Amino acid sequence: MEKPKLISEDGVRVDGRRLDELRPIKMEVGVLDKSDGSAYVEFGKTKVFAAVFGPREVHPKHLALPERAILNCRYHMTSFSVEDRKPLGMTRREVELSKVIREALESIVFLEEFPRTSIDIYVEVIQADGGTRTTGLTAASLALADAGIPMADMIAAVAVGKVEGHLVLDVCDIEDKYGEADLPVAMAPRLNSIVLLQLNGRLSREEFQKAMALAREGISKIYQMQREALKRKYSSVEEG
Amino acid sequence: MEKPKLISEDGVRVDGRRLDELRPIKMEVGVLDKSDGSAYVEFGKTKVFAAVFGPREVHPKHLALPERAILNCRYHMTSFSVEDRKPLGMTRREVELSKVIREALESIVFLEEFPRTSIDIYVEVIQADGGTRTTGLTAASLALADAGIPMADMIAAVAVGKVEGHLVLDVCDIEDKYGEADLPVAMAPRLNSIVLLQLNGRLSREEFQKAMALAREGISKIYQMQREALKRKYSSVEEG
Amino acid sequence: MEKPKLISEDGVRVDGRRLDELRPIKMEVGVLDKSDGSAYVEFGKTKVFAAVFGPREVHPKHLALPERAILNCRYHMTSFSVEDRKPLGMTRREVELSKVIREALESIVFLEEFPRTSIDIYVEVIQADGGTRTTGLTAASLALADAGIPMADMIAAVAVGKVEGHLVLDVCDIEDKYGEADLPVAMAPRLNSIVLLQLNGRLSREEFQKAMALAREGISKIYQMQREALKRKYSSVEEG
Amino acid sequence: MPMQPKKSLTVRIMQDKIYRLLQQGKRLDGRRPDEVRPVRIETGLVEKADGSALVSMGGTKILVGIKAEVGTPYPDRPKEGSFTVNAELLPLASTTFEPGPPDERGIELARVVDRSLREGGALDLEKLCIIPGEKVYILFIDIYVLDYDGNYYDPSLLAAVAALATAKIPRYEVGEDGKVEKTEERFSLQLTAIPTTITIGIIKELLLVDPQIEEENVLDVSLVVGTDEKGNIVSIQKNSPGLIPIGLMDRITELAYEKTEELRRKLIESAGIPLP
Amino acid sequence: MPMQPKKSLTVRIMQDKIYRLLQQGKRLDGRRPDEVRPVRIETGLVEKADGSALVSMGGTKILVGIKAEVGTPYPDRPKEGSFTVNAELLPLASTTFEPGPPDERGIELARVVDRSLREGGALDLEKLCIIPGEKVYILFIDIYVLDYDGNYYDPSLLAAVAALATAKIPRYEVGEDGKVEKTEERFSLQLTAIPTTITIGIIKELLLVDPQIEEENVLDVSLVVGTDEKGNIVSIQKNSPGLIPIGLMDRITELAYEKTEELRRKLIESAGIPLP
Amino acid sequence: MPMQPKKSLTVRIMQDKIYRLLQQGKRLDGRRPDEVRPVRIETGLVEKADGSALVSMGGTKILVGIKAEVGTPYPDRPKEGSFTVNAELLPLASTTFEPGPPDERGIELARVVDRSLREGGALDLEKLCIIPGEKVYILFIDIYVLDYDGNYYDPSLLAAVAALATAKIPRYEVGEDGKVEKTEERFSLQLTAIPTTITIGIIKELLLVDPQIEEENVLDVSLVVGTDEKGNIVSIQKNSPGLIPIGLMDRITELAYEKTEELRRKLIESAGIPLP
Repeated sequence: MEKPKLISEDGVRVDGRRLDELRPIKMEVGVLDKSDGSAYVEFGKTKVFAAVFGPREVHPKHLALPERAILNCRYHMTSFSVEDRKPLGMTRREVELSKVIREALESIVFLEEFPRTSIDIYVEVIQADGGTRTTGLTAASLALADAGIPMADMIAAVAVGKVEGHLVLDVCDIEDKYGEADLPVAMAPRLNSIVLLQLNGRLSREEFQKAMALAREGISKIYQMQREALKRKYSSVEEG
Repeated sequence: MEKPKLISEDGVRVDGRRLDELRPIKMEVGVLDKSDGSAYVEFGKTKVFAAVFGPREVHPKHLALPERAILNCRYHMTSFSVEDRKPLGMTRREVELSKVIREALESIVFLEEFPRTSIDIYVEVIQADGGTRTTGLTAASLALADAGIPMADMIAAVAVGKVEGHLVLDVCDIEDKYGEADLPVAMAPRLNSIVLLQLNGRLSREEFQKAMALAREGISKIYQMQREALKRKYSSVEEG
Repeated sequence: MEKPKLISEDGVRVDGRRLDELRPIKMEVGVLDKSDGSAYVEFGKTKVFAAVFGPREVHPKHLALPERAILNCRYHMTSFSVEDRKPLGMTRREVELSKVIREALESIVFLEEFPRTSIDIYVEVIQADGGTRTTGLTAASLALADAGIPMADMIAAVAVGKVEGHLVLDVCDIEDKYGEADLPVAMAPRLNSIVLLQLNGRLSREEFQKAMALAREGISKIYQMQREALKRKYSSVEEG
Repeated sequence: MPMQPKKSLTVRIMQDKIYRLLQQGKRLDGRRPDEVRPVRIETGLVEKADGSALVSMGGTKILVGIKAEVGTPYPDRPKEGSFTVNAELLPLASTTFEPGPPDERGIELARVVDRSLREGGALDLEKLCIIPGEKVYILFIDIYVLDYDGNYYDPSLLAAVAALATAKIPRYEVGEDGKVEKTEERFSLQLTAIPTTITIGIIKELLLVDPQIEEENVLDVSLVVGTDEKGNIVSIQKNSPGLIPIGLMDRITELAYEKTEELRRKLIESAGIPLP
Repeated sequence: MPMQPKKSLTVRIMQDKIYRLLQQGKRLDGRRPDEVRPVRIETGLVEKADGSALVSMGGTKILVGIKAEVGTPYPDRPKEGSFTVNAELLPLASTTFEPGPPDERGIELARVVDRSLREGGALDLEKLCIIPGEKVYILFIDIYVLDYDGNYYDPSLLAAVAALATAKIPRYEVGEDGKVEKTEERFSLQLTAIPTTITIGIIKELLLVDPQIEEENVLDVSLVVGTDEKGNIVSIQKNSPGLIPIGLMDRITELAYEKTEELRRKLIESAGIPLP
Repeated sequence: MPMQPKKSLTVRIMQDKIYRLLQQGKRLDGRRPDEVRPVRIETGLVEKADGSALVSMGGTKILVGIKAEVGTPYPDRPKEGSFTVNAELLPLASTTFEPGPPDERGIELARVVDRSLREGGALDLEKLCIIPGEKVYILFIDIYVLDYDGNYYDPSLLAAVAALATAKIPRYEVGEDGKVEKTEERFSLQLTAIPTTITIGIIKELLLVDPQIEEENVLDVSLVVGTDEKGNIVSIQKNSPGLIPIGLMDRITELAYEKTEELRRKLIESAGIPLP
């Protein structure tokens, strides 16, 4: 397929956004009944559910740790979430992303408060249009908060891309596919720390610095939306 | 393949049977030495072994239930039991049939008499010519009796079909393949109850009622043969 | 492919060896740091690592035996060790060879000295040019000695082949491929016993007897080299 | 009345409670015995699927997506396309679901939905043929259980039918070189029947429909019955251990016809499905 | 005499008992040390298989079925058909067998039978060619252990040979359009050799053949030896841990020739196999 | 300074010890904080592979082999060959590795090496085309960790590049009949870039490179950074739980450039790789 023109001369992206503009974001907390905490997050057409179970007993028992909780995470996509049907079962990509998402969450959950238990997090991507790991992590963080799991901070995440030489915030699928780099970043803003960082592509040192700054700006907006989404849920509970 | 004519104008089926006639049935109890109970049953060319192990210790132990026995069941076909070679391993169909056969047996075995144990039932179809799940269940029931497992009743089973508009008892493979409906039914006759019921096909309400009545008639004959097969085994033991 | 001429008229083999001549053999003990014992062995282009872990705790615990150690063995080949890339995962051949190598080692290790533990042996073939099971067993035996596991004897092993009507010692790949028989043999020389014996091919009774004698001669040379390899390792340690 | 397998004490206590409510025509969540939970059907949520539907039936939520591919027909049915149903009981839906390949429950769900669609005659498979004997459409109907509060059978079939009815399948055409190529055009599947199922639970001699999870856990036995709009039974699955008294079969059939018809009407209205 | 791995007390007691019997030329079940259990061979039980045999050797029962398919030859053997042997140790045969894919014992059994057939030269693979380099017959030889009372090796090979010898393979022919099509005709495989194996057990310096399960559990070591009717050894498999004293090899070979020949005669008579 | 997840007592004691050493510019094994372990590169050890390299970095040993096959290109890249990276953490390398299919660590390793090669532009995939749209070379790059004393990332990429740079790929050519056939000739892959990575560990505000296993076990967090010789960052992977203070990123980048350049020089010298 011919590579389409992705950024116009006056800096407008293929979906009408400015270079540093997030997609329309929707966040809803407590959307699934049977889990201890859950959230639904949309970044444009990227749509993700996350649910949390726990702290709960570990099965089988011998896997339990005496001094802290185990945190498990499964990032998974439905078969129809992508252009070409994804085969059933976990792909290598899903296994890797489950690991990096889990490690990001392990960085902020107070696991030592729940020894001998497990906290299980399921991220289900029902549509993938770029930035699924960052959207998933944003949703998982909300679900943990909804489950009342104590955390040192919330995690907000976004991917920065390099497209036709420009750094762009919150890459969508077509930008990722034809772009020069994809830099997913997750931060714990209050802790001034990075909890997930990957680069798939090529960036100069200066581009990398600028991209990190751009990610940070986006993340602080997303973090604000997360707080509002939680407030909405819990104020409506109090009212109800 | 062109659909063959399956029922003649005077109501004779492709293998010479009347509409309400069972195939030649052969039942033998105690045919395998190493299991606690076993049986071999033929309905025409459908040939099935069943064997029972237990009540025995559960592996791994943590699966054991404090108040009753676990009943496991595996329905499996040999690779050469069907027209086109079946691949090794369990197909989805075999997994489903294992479940419905197990649930039928769970309905009548006094599981609560053997807490913390398992009863394991293996149904091995060595040739499939229609009605394998009902033949398998008939054999499994005999194997349980042979193993001396206490049951509220015996299970007898048969499949009724709809073929060229007629309801027929004990469908064979070609009737199943070209027919309009396959209704496997298993009953615990003394308890006046259904323990397995599935429908694959289309029946009107009246046809369904008639089909159930036809199944019941067949089942009461099969039930009788089961009792005789057991008597043969045990009287011969006493004589021996 | 046309079968090449493998043995010249004056009894010289395709790689220049005489019929009863071993390939150049290299043995090194203690080559891997993280295992409790290890060895690297080359028979010509056949190159094998072996490593031993244990005696150590058994996982999961319920597999442990109260009266002796469990011995586990995995024989595995890298994907690029053979002419056509071997798919990842264990082939049926690798599963079988793991069994016969393990059973050979079980014959000589004093397992009853380490109840409730496991001894785990990994044989990794990095290049396969005939005789990989015998080379692997020779390496595993050295690795066990290096790990200080008490044994009734060392195991030395070699494969005898029949090629163009001649019995040849230490078959290489091309001889195995076009030859008439492959007879891998492993012995515990001090115990005057065979610990591994397989035949893939056809031999007359007389040929079999001669082949066993030829194997025994080769094995006594290999056994000698093993003792020297161990001496090299441990004398250098003492010196160091 | 036939014996039913003995239950543990906690199960018996809950069963007694539900049974006494049923005797008064009531249920734990305020429904009548023959009342299904509120049904909500949303289609088209997943734009990258060729068809999709999110169905909730009370607290049970099901997402179904359809993807069409082009493949070769089965040798014995050269003029027909085909479809495949898969179901995943996602671990985020319930503590009783595990990650990993479908277990017997997921397989049973997929196969019951498959048979209901197939024997219900929902699809005209000959319309899914591109070149007889060579190229046909294959539809992948994938069911994901997102939230499980009892009875995933009935909403899964509703979601599958809604997704099929509203799907827009990319059209493939035979090019000049004889090769089959994807076009920009899309077409609708015109359903030839609207099968629905109802799950019926039994405690002693009393029936209830669409059991919620607390009920499901203590039923003596249950079964799923499917019908089409022409008055045929198109699928049955006894889906739990236990005895169905033969004498109850007529009442079961009666109830099944009534409730599947009701669900069919809801489905047609909510999803805007044209009557076949 | 070489050391053998130490056994647990119960094993040692049983081993002593069997050893003392062997010293008197006797065994637990009344057989002589060199006596195989009664062999019964029934062919054609499974009509849907292209060949089948049910073999019992004492209390051990083996079912083998053959299915032929058409496929492409291996690139390095374009003029030869092929065969594949699988073995399943069914859980109904023994408490020591588990459901699931073949473990190392099933794999070893399949591979020993495969090598005995292949190196024994039982099949003329060139006769299984339809179009050189393109289409050949592939035979699937599937072994199921139905009842396991020790030594599944020897009856499995007997059953495989009996099933092959009595198989009727559907003939495929090249049609006018060059396509390969199944005909109504069937043909027999003419075996070019009749390999058999014998399993020999060793306790101290004494040998026995065809061990029954109580014996198998306490042997010092065992091996399987296969021969053909021309006096060749065609397969050997030491199939258990333990030491084989080198000095016993001549007696082992002698015994193996005698007993495999005896089994070959039984097989030829029972299954009515024409001598190759 | 941000919080880091609490560690167990033994981990804290070791971390304190290493941290105090780092404050003095020292490490457990005598290295400076920014010093990589001795690197040894041996190529061509496995003659049956089309390319191979055994790399040791301190006590960590990696074997990489390359096999080329001929296959069809991806439909969206008809003029390009392709490559696949697999990694196996062999159980002989560490008590923490299990036999069986790659777990998440092996998959992550393979994918990080894959991205470093791919985005680093090491291979000109168009040179691996035989017939556009039909036949291309596919390279299988298989990584085996033989001995694991910390940091398998950096030596795995070194070994992959060394194996690729020294590989001799069998040349396939289009014969007269249009078929693709293997020739006796072999050709070299001319690398178009030499990517290397460095693994950086962080304890509090201090950095170290190429952690050895005792260090790896107690780091607050670590990441792998890859660069090419033109001054681009070509891959990053935060590969452990923990917080990276944003304020450290500039020092991390600086250190990464310096050390990857150093490893690149070593690699080029040891393996005799021509500069791209």
